[in-house]
Amino acid sequence: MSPLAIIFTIIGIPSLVLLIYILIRGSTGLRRYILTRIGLTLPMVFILGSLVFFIMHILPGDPVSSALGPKGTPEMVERIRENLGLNKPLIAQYGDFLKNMITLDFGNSLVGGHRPIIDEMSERFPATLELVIPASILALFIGVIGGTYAAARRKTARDYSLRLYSVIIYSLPIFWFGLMLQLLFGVVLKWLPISGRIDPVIGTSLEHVTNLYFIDALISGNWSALASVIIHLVLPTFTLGLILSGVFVRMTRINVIETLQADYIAAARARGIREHIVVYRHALKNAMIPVITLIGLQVAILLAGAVLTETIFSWPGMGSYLVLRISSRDYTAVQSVITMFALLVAVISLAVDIIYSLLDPRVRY
Amino acid sequence: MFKKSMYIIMGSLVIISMLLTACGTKTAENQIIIGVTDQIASLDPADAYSTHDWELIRNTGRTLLRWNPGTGDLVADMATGMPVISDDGLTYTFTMKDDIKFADGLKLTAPMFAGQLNRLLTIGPSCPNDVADTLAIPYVESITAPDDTTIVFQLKSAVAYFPQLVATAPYTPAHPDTFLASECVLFPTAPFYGVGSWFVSQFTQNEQLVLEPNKHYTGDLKPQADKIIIRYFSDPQTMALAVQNGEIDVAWRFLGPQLITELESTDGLTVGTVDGGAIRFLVFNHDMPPMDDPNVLKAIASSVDRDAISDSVYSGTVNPLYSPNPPGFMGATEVFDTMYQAPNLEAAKAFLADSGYDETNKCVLDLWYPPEHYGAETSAWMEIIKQQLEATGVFTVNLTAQEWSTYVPALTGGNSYQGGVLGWFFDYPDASNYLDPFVYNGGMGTDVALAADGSTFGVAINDKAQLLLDLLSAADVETDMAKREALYVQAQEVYADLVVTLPLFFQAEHITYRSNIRGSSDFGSPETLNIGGNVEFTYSMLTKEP
Amino acid sequence: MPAKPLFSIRDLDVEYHTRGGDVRAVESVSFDIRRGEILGLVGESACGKSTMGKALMRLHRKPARITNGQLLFDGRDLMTLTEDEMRFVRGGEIGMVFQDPMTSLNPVQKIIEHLTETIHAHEPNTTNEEAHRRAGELAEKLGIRSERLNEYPHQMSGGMRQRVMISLALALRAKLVIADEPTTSLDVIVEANFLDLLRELRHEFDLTILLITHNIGVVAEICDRVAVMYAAHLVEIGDVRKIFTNPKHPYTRGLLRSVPNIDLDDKDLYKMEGAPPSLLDPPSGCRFHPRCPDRMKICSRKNPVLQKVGSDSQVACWLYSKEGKA
Amino acid sequence: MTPSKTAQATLPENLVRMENVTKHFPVQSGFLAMLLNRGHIPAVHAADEISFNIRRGEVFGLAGESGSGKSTVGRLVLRLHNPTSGHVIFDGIDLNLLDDEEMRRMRSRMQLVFQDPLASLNPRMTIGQAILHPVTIHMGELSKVEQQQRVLNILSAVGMNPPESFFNLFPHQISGGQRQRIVLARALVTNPELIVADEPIAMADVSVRSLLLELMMNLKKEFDLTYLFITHDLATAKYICNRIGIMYLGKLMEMGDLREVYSRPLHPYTQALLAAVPVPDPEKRRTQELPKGEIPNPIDPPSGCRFHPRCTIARKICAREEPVMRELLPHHTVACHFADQFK
Repeated sequence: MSPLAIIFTIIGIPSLVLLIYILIRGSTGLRRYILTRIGLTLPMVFILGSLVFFIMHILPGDPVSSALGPKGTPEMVERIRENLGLNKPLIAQYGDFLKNMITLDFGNSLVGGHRPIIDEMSERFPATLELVIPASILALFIGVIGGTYAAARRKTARDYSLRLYSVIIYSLPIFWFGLMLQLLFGVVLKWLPISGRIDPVIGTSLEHVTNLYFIDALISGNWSALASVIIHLVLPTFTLGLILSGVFVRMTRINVIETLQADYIAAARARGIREHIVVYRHALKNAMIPVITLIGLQVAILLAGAVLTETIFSWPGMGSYLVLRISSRDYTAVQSVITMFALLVAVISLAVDIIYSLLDPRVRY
Repeated sequence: MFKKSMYIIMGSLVIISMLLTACGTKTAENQIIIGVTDQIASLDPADAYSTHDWELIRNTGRTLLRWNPGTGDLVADMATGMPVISDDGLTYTFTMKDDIKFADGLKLTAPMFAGQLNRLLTIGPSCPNDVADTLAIPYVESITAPDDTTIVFQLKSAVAYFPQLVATAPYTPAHPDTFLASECVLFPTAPFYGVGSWFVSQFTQNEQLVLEPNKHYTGDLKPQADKIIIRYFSDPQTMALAVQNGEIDVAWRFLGPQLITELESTDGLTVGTVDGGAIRFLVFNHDMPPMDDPNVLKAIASSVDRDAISDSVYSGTVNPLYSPNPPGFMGATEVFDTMYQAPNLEAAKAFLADSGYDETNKCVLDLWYPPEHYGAETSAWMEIIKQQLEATGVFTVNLTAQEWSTYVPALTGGNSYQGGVLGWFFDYPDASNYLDPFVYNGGMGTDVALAADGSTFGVAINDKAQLLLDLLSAADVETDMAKREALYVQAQEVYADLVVTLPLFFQAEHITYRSNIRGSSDFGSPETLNIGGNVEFTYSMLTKEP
Repeated sequence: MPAKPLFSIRDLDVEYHTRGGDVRAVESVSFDIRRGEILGLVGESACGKSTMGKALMRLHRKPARITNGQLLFDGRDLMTLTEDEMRFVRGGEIGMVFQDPMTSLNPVQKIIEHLTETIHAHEPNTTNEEAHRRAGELAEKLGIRSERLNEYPHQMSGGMRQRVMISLALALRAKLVIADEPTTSLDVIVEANFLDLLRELRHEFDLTILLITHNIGVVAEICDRVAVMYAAHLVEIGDVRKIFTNPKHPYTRGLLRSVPNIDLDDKDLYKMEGAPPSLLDPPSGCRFHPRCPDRMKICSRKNPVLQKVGSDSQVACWLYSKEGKA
Repeated sequence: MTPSKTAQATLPENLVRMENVTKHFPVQSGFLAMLLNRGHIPAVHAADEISFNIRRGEVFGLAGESGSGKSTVGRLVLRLHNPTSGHVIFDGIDLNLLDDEEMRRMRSRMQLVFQDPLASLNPRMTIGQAILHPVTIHMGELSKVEQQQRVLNILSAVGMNPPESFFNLFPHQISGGQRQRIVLARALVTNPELIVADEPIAMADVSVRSLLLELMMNLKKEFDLTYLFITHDLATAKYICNRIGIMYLGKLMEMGDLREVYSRPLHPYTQALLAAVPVPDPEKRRTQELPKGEIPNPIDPPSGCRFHPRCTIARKICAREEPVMRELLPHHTVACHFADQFK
């Protein structure tokens, strides 16, 4: 089984079970809504994939001659184009592309080693997951706690400093911020490594099963590898997570403040409920409902941030892959990555909607 | 309550990361980590055609002849000595040593080798990177092995530099169990074995590749380290930081001039400079106005001030180039300098005046360049060239930046451009590799000799071009080195007169390493870890002091 | 001599700090809430009645603050309590019912959770079962079926929600319930039902109620005494029957005559000229004097204080003072 | 008389005729919802088979609890909603037959006044601009100066004197009562014949309310207006309406002369509504039992008579059969099976 398949099994089976549970237990409206959403996701991914296909092919430039460079003779270029099926009419190529999409076979890369995209994804997708998940958790952690704290102490020095933090951190260029962290913690203090997912030497002892190194180290009981994986995660996670946390602090703060002005908060106070329960239970829970939707919308920002973070930290994920392959006009690779991203966004927004409906009893679909 | 838990969480995070740091930085002593920003495109000798892929193939394999580390002298490796060449120059016969073994113990015989080399000829053209069409098929008719130690190359035409070709990576024996006869195997599953000093024991694409010593290796480039780990970076900046904080021992290609200057002043790091063969030049489409006018080209050649580019853009880390052949190659003379003495604006104006151009009737040039492919500095020095040309008062220059993927097809595919920027790096260190590709059969868009059916080198556009074709093709087959050199001296003069291309500068390669890394004193250039002018990096030379 | 009042408010001042300047939303207000009564507090919008309702429980939030006054509740001055002691008074001794039952309940909390949470907040040692049992009993008394306790606020109708609000105020047997416009968002029939419920509860729980409203009809329907506010001042207070038959203050008089009446014999509405003043820049002297049909010279110069007229009424008007007549 | 697109030669007696007008709002809309529900789209029954006339020059009241559909009916009269079925005939013209351009011209003859004056005024437009806006749309033939003059005239007509001093103020700079006058002025400036007033004074304070009511009556005389007055407050309706219709859950329950309906309510629902209105007299406290419960969900209204689940006199037939509107007393119609006992 390929690492990609394993990961999808690890994530997919529990979510599928959960989904089935929700489908069985949920109201008819919710059930219908979820099914509709799933039904709509497929055409959405299809339309997006087609868009990317045509945009990539309309853009000037050619993967073959750009890979061969000036050494490629026209005959060579022509022959390779033929091998890759690039000399077919666009509509026939589109047909191939659709066939590939339906069979979930992403095809082969058009440049370099012409590897199957599925292999490239097997290496790159887990890397991106391993970066994006802890970064989101960190951002959420800082965002929710910081935002609530600031809202509860509105117009105090602490509130102003947290707001300042969120504005500054959000406006920092991610590559500059990452570089500063690398310089400070890597080069000057020498506390943390600044590149890669694992120490090269320890990495030789790690068996790759899922390509999620954290999981791989855990299941094989390779503790030194686990330590190395965690330590390598620190800087990229903090770079991406802190940058994202700025938005989350702002969003949480604004929503908690708004909620704190709601009548039921005054009513809760009038019943003698403790202030921290009022803030953290009543206000926060209600404030999180819109925040969660907004977080769902941040997935795109998260992925964009991941692209830059991966480049800075030489993190071999989907983001740096995408950048690399767009410039070499590797149509199939770009289509596949975008399709993957689209699926990811669709799945996350579906998840957010489901969570939303579970959190807010008023939501009726 | 909140504050307390926050402090506890923060505190424990710091402690955990300290602990992890402590146990994370244990590195075994004699393992050397080399960082690169390259990517592997193919590891099949019958297919691979990029510098980094070749470097790996050459470290894990051997060729009949090889260049000595540090100097680049051609010496015998798998062969017992230099080849026996037939009088017509068409048959090269090598005798192989009989102790050549793959790292898994398999013995390499001449028939096995010939079989794998024939694989290059047969399946090579259908492989994606297709090295065969450039370095084998145009030259080699057949490869045979009459006995277990003899290997015979029958050539299509006499080629004086064939020994150089035999030393390139495509002529490396590939393991018959790994590299099957019927298909190219670009990414074999590790471990896989060659006959060289090292074998690939682990390989994670885009992340790292691990080399371990070949126990059966009997050559004189014996591995000194226990392990070589090649680490792949997506960003040169990160690689520079990684060598600074010791995550990697060696930072190899490419760091770029700015980072190099930064690292040169860092304690504990040594930056070695190799006068490598990567050159940058302007190419012109000689078949398209106004570049079909020799006076215009000569005026350009008279206007460009190479020192200005080197000083202001590269702070002196590149060297001005005045010949099509970089210094050190056969027949290299600073012919552009003697001929045009640029910058010489008066001469440029005179050339243009001969063709009827003046301040009122300006000559308009469109020059293209790729903004990233040759480094982000390209746009800066193209701007300088524009200013220099326009300083004549007679040129008007339009610069267009075009992404590499659109730039290349436009440049090589017909009459859509006037002139632009190209870079070149030799496949084999011979003068012919710097001259022939720009002249023969369209010459990468220079169109001094138009490709035509039935002609070997193309049809020259004028008499001078014909003369150049004749000189180069004579030099290709001339085995008398003194005569060959004379032909190249003459050819370069015609080349400069035609301004086939305009050489600008050649780029040095830099290798940055931590001070406990050493090259070998038995070979040349230990200060660059025995990387010589041919930019061959032999990992066996490396040692690491505790 | 009547029994000691449950809640004595003395010289209460509440200020807002706004961009336009400081606004006194409540100025020198003193009155008593007697044990067991329903006291109606009426006034038009922005007269300060809701601000005062919140201030009585010290529930006002920034930028409002109490600048002066005593809040003598059952023998203690609430102004002297710490915030934590105050927390036990809120909900424990004084309950509050807000105007809009839709927004006054936490939308993501079940009804039962509202009730048990309130019980636990005041009696942390109560077991969960005990809290649930008490919540169930209370709800039943208020006409909320126990299975509905597991619903969320949005699943209930406006009238039901208002019952839930009352049950929350009564969860700990508060002595005083401050109800701020409790029926404004309800339809007439539901409103009438709710008033019936209040009447019943008052006897069953021995309640004292401060009913803040702008609906004169509701006051007439249910209150024992009525207090009238105009532009941050208390202008008249007294027995509801006496005031409705014989209003003393010209404002009260006008207000009562402008109330639409369903009785077909009542043909025309009284039209009071002008509009209530802005509290940012209130008129000098008696704040009602620009609209008053009976104004005298003194009215624009000096503010009348509340003084006793008759046996059980107080009014702030120069018409009833020697100084004014002089 | 068949409705026609052109006005009759003689003015019809009824300015507005509602003929069996029904409006259902689909709860979910769109193609997908239709597929999922197999063509059965659940709908809010906002107005069902509503028929009434508004006579020229009268004030017709429409009263009921929230959710009774009275506001929807008001918007149907103006064709701000298109009816699901039935006809709305304004001045003899069936509004359904008008195209967009004809309807746009018709709009100047009928205006809507909302409940919340602050929400219906653009906070970034001065009062002058707000009133001028409909003039420029519907009275383009007037010169700029004439348009300006018209705005000033109407401002003084609604009692905003001197009008020039208010022209350049913004809505937040004036009081709530004044804002409601501005909303009236804006409605009147195009010289309409019909004003649909949807709870026009519900937000106003008691002391301001009577002034606004008086103003509305004066304007009616001055401008020869007809009002459709929508309210939940039966006490206020008394002072202004000539006739009244009582709505419950999308249905008209009772209709007739106001004094007739108030003094002799025939429908148990009307009786309950009238009894529930608090009387501002402590001596006349209510003693009567009132129906329990609240207005049900309009998506799935009760069968038969919609009021039957709350009705004190309901019998079996009420759940089965829907009563029709019948004229039990002269000019007094009611939809109840058992209304005869209250005659």
